[in-house]
Amino acid sequence: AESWGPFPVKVQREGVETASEFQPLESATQPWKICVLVPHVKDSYWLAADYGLIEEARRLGIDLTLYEAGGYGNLPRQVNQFDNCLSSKVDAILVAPISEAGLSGSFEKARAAGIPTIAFINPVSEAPVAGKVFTRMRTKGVEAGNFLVEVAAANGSEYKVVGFPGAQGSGWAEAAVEGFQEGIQGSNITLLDVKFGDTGVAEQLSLVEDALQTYPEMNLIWGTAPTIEAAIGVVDEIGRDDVSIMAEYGTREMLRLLQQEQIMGLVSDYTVVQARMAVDLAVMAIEGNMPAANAFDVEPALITDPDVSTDDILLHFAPANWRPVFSSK
Amino acid sequence: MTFAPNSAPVLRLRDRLFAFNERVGLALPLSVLIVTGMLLAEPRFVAKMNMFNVLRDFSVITLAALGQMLVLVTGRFDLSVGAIVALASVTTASVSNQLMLVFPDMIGFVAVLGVLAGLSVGAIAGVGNGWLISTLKLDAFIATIATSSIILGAVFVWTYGVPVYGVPKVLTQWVGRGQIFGLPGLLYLTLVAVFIVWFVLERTAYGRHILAVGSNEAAAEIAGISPKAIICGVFAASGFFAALVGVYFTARMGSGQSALGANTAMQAITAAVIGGVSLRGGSGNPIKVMFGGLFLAVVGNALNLARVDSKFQVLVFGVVLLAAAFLDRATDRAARQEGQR
Amino acid sequence: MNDKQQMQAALGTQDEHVLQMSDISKTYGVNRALDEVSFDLRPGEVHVLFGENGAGKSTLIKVLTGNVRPDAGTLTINGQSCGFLTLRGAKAAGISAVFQEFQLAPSLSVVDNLFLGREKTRRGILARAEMQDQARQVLAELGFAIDLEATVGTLTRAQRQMVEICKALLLHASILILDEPTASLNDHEADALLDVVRKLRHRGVGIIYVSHRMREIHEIADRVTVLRSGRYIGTLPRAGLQEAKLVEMMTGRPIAALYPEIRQDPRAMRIRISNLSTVNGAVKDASLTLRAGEIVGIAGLMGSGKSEIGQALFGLLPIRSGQIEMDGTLIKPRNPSAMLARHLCYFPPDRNVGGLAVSRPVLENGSMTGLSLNMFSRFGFLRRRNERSEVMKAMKAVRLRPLDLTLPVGSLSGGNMQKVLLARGLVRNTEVFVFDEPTVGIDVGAKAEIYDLLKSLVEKGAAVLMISSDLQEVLRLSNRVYVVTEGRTVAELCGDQKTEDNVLKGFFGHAPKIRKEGVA
Amino acid sequence: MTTMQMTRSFFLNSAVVGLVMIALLLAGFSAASPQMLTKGNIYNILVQSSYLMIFASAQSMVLLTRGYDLSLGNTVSLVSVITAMVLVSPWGQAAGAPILLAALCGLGAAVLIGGLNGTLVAATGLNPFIVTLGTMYIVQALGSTVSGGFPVSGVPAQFMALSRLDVLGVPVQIWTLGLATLALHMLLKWSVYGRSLYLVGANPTAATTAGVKTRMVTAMAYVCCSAFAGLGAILLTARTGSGEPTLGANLTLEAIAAAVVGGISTQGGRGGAVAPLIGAVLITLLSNGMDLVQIDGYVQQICLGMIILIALTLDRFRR
Ligand SMILES: Nc1ncnc2c1ncn2[C@@H]1O[C@H](COP(=O)(O)OP(=O)(O)OP(=O)(O)O)[C@@H](O)[C@H]1O
Ligand SMILES: Nc1ncnc2c1ncn2[C@@H]1O[C@H](COP(=O)(O)OP(=O)(O)OP(=O)(O)O)[C@@H](O)[C@H]1O
Ligand SMILES: [Mg+2]
Ligand SMILES: [Mg+2]
Repeated sequence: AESWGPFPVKVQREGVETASEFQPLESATQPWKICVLVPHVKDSYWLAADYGLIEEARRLGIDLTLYEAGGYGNLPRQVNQFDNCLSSKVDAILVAPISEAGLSGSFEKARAAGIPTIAFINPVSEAPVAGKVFTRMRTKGVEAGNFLVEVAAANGSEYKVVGFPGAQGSGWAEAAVEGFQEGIQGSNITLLDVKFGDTGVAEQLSLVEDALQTYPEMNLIWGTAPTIEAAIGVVDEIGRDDVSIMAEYGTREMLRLLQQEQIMGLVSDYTVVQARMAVDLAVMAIEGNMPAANAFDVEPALITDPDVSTDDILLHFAPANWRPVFSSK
Repeated sequence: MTFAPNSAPVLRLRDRLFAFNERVGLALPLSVLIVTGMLLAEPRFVAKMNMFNVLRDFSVITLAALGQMLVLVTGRFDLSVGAIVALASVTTASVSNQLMLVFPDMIGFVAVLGVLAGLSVGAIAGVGNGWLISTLKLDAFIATIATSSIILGAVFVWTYGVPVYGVPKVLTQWVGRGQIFGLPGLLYLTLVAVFIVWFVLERTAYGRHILAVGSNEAAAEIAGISPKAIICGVFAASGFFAALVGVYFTARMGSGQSALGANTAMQAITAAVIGGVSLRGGSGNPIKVMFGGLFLAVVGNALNLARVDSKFQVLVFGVVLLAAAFLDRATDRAARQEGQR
Repeated sequence: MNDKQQMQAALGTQDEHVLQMSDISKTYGVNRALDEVSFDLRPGEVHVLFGENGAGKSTLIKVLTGNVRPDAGTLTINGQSCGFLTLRGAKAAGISAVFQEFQLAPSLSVVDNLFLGREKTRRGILARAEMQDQARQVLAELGFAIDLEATVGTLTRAQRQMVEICKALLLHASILILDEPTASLNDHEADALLDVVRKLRHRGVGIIYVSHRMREIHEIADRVTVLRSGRYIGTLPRAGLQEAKLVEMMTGRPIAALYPEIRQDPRAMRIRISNLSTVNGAVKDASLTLRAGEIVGIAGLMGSGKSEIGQALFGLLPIRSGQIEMDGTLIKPRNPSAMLARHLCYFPPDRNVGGLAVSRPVLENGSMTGLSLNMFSRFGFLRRRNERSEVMKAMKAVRLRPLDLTLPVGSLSGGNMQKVLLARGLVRNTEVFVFDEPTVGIDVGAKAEIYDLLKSLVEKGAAVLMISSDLQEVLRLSNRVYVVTEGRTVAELCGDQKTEDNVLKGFFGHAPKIRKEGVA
Repeated sequence: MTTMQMTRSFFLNSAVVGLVMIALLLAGFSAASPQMLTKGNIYNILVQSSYLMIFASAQSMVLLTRGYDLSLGNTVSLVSVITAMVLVSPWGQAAGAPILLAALCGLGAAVLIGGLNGTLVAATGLNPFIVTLGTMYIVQALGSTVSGGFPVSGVPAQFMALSRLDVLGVPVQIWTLGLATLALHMLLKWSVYGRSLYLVGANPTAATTAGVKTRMVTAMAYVCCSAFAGLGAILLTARTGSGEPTLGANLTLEAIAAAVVGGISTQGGRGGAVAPLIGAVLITLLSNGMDLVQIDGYVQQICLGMIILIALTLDRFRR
């Protein structure tokens, strides 16, 4: 899985989006020191990111250190870690911000210090970064929506959906909903309701139970990974085999469920690739050969076929036995 | 609260209200009120499946609250129950998962062992808490925050936050989705647990000793009761009940989840306080706590069905909690004045 | 050993001692509570422990029940010697006790408390009926009327006392210890208890009895052992019991010497309380007057509500009805700080619970009442130099030992803690002093010093209200004495009327008529 | 006092214990990572501690009266959101001194919450745990409603500059650290109020009997706690540059932990102004050092729990 490129991306240039390809670096000219900040590594989504970061750093032969803030409630901690990175004289900082607004001070500081910053996975819009790579959550919503429209057209079913996109205020949950709405526009798919809520399994469990109650006509669940963990059991239990399930994003668990044909599909954002690209971008920024168009948009992949090849899997998810590693050395 | 001073009928009404709260608690009638209201306003509320949901929520809250109540009765807190829920969940899943590889033909046996393993780690963690609090005499509030951090850390070191799959189907079938006479199996378990706790507190010497330690620890010690044994016991019970919740979620979801239990401690304390448990220790009634759990479950469900924003739901809980505590305080004061007359 | 065997063992050793304690010592910090005390007990006798407050009686008892571990000494119980007892060991040896401080769980019912720690069970289930029967039997024997299902927290002090007594009797012990069991009982109830004690004595139980009441000692004592300042003074047989002798042994000097001659010179009326009653019902109808230059005593049994009069006057308890006049104008004591501003200070009885912040240093405790004065603070900030010098002055005046303002009060001896408490009145210009049990639990030396302090205060023109359970103290020091029973001032005694007899009559409801205040 | 007693009390002294622990951690971490003792890193630790220290000081005021403030974290979030919203509102921009105005609005909200907590605890005698748990829920609801759950971005650069201010070459946070400790020290040791706080914490009955207005003192402790928290929230908002509805999510317990680790007794009435300082530095150092030597976040969590237990046990021996 060492060769992952060239990888198709979209780049932004003066507000216009164009299709392009991302060409991975062969190696770094020096063992650069880079620092990565992620919200946490407490689930398999961020494990995939960890995998991509570490593997890519090892491939390029650079010295990468990962800091996790311990959860989305720990913004002050991420701000601290950003400062620590700045003062430990790293060559670049990679960050998946807990909140873009919350790190705006930090971004400014990095710019003032002349240290290139790359944002990845969690989108930023205004921040003065040297480069950024992410998938639009909105596009993931669109993909899921389009897919459902197709399926519905193919087998003539009429989907009544309740969405469980995640916590309100996270930004990405709202964006995904917007995209989903766009994706299903004009079709006979109805979005009955959207239930925002904390992405704990127990919380999602009661949301799903209550929604099945509130909307007896609902026959499709679209939501976060914990939602789906919870929903599988509930749907099975009440014997509603007419209820289909669609994952909002991809994790190793979702893939497993797909392979067991428990869910219709998932929309993966190439988490591993994004992480790898971010590392490459950092090296490019350090070495001064950052492409002029520095904002990369990875098109999400809709995975609906249970027989995904192993090579392909490693573009999305960490290997099953991957354990979090915090340093590439 | 404002009452017309010295106007007899009002006072009598107040006294009667207090007396009622003392005996039964207000959670039950309030729950009934909400249920009735919902029946009229929202026919889906009575749908069989919704009742199922309410009863299951009720069971989970009540189980956790029962353990918490025992700890509160001794005048202490247990904030580590959330961590224990996660620990028990992951343990049950891992143990049964591993054992299945060894004994592929004895699924029932494996499932039982898995459940036992989950429940035991819960109880053991509880005993650990109890030891810190009774022997080292640490402040329970902060000590359980610390152990909670340790337990959760350990759970993540173990699982990296990845769900543990491979829970035996029997567990999902029987524990997670089991039904008896058309009602969730967990409900019966909860009712039995309420009965057992009630029985222990009201009908056994050990229960008396728990109440005595909460009421006057020094006097209990002089009476030959070992506060250490009692405190370790109640924390073990609290850990055990939390583990029950964890095992149940595991069975229901078919996987061990380290992200469970974030709200369990606060929910349990809230239910206990609504159920009239005094934080000063020395008294607690599992039946009332059960009604407290029912109240929380009903309110939560009603708010969801009524599509109230989850942000406002939090507000409702805060207000309800304060009101319950107030009422209890007033009742208590009334009781004390009665004693002096 | 079951109860019966225990009893027989006790009876079988009629001529031996069931209990022998020799050279028991116990030190609390710098306070020597017991100093090589020896004590013995035979089966079937009532052995009275006698001594003033703080003599070490309760401590000796606690050694016996396993609550206190002695520093030195040996114990022999039923012929078996042991170094010291644990709580469990004491119980196993058949020792049961009624403590001076109640050991009850307030949120449990009376039955629950009676059987706490030794509940009767059948197959693990509480045998409530059985327990109730037994409890009822004991209550009947004692002639006490208490609702068995009542929550102890709602009982009066006297009722709690009864519960404690029943609790001890239910054990069928071979050694029964009663530490001031009648302190809050009325005559009738006390007599019933004495009957029970006689009965038990007859059955061969060895009884240790602590009481300050001469009448009881005369009625039931077989022997009396006197302690003073933690030391064994002597043991008198029943035949040699003389009150004067006992008192002299107790105080270590002819009584007059302990109590200074105070020149009482009643002048302007400072306080007049008329028909006071408190919201909590502890004070029902109290009237009294207090003049500058005199000490007025208030005597009453435990739980009579005498403390509450002082507390109401200081704004600590809400008042239901009645009037309080200070210097001729009506006042409403709202809170302590308002009363302090009127130069009135109340000194609470319980040094640990209500009086001192024991973990804080002497300095802070000493200046507690004066923080808002200009002397101690300006613009909300402390004037630490002034504070130190003023508190030092006050501590010197009360002869605090050691005179170190940085020590936590908890590390001082009882007497010195009391002095710190009293010194708070001296750091501000206090004119009316309300002392509640000013000498409780302190040694004779300290007592004398505190009396001297009272003397100097009064002779300088202060008005002193002294609420005390120590009858001698009240009678000897006061110009006038009010007797309080059940929240009412039932008698005012002055001059020759100030006798123990009159006070006791007052306690039990046949008091001389209240006189109109009119002593010039 | 004997020499042994003195030695004992010296080593049980919370400041000494804290400093020894800090020294040990510094030694350990610097052996493992050359980065540890660099000027930049030490500076970072101090700057980062200053925020936690303010919250720990806030919590200390309440802990001294044997209470807790569970609503502190949500108060921080609410204040952050309110301050930022005033700053970005046209009204805030238009007013002459928008920063001051915004800060005042934020502080005002904090004081109101503190007043509510204080009144409920002091006047009704309800358990502080329940009261602040109730207000915690309420404040959380307010915060997420006011902000709609979204961060409030776009605060003016002058406001953000507050957190990068240097006075006499020393960063504003270090000043805060010093001034806040000094102010707290003056309050606790030199003012009548501080003295009353200790007395109330050590023995409320005794304090009442001695004429201390116990209820007022207790209520004010909650107000001070919230006000302190509000101040910290404003500084933190300047640092992050946005109003964050989840800014304080984990600060409540962290602040209590820092106060306790520094030596504020949970039994009330003991511990001084230096305690939150030491506790905050210790905890920040712990997480900074473990980050440097690349110890998992999970293990860090375990270590933090252990440190709290050790601190509690030491406090127990001090009693
Ligand atoms: N727990 C304790 N800590 C410190 N000193 C104590 C303690 N208990 C008792 N003392 C001291 O020991 C001495 C003896 O007290 P003790 O209670 O035995 O007296 P007593 O004879 O029972 O007096 P009373 O008649 O008041 O009950 C007193 O000076 C008392 O202050
Ligand atoms: N611990 C208590 N709990 C409830 N009520 C009490 C308690 N102690 C006393 N009382 C009640 O308060 C009233 C007065 O009691 P208190 O003991 O303060 O009076 P006192 O005359 O000062 O006696 P003491 O000799 O103990 O100082 C009585 O009605 C008593 O029953
Ligand atoms: Mg005594
Ligand atoms: Mg009294």
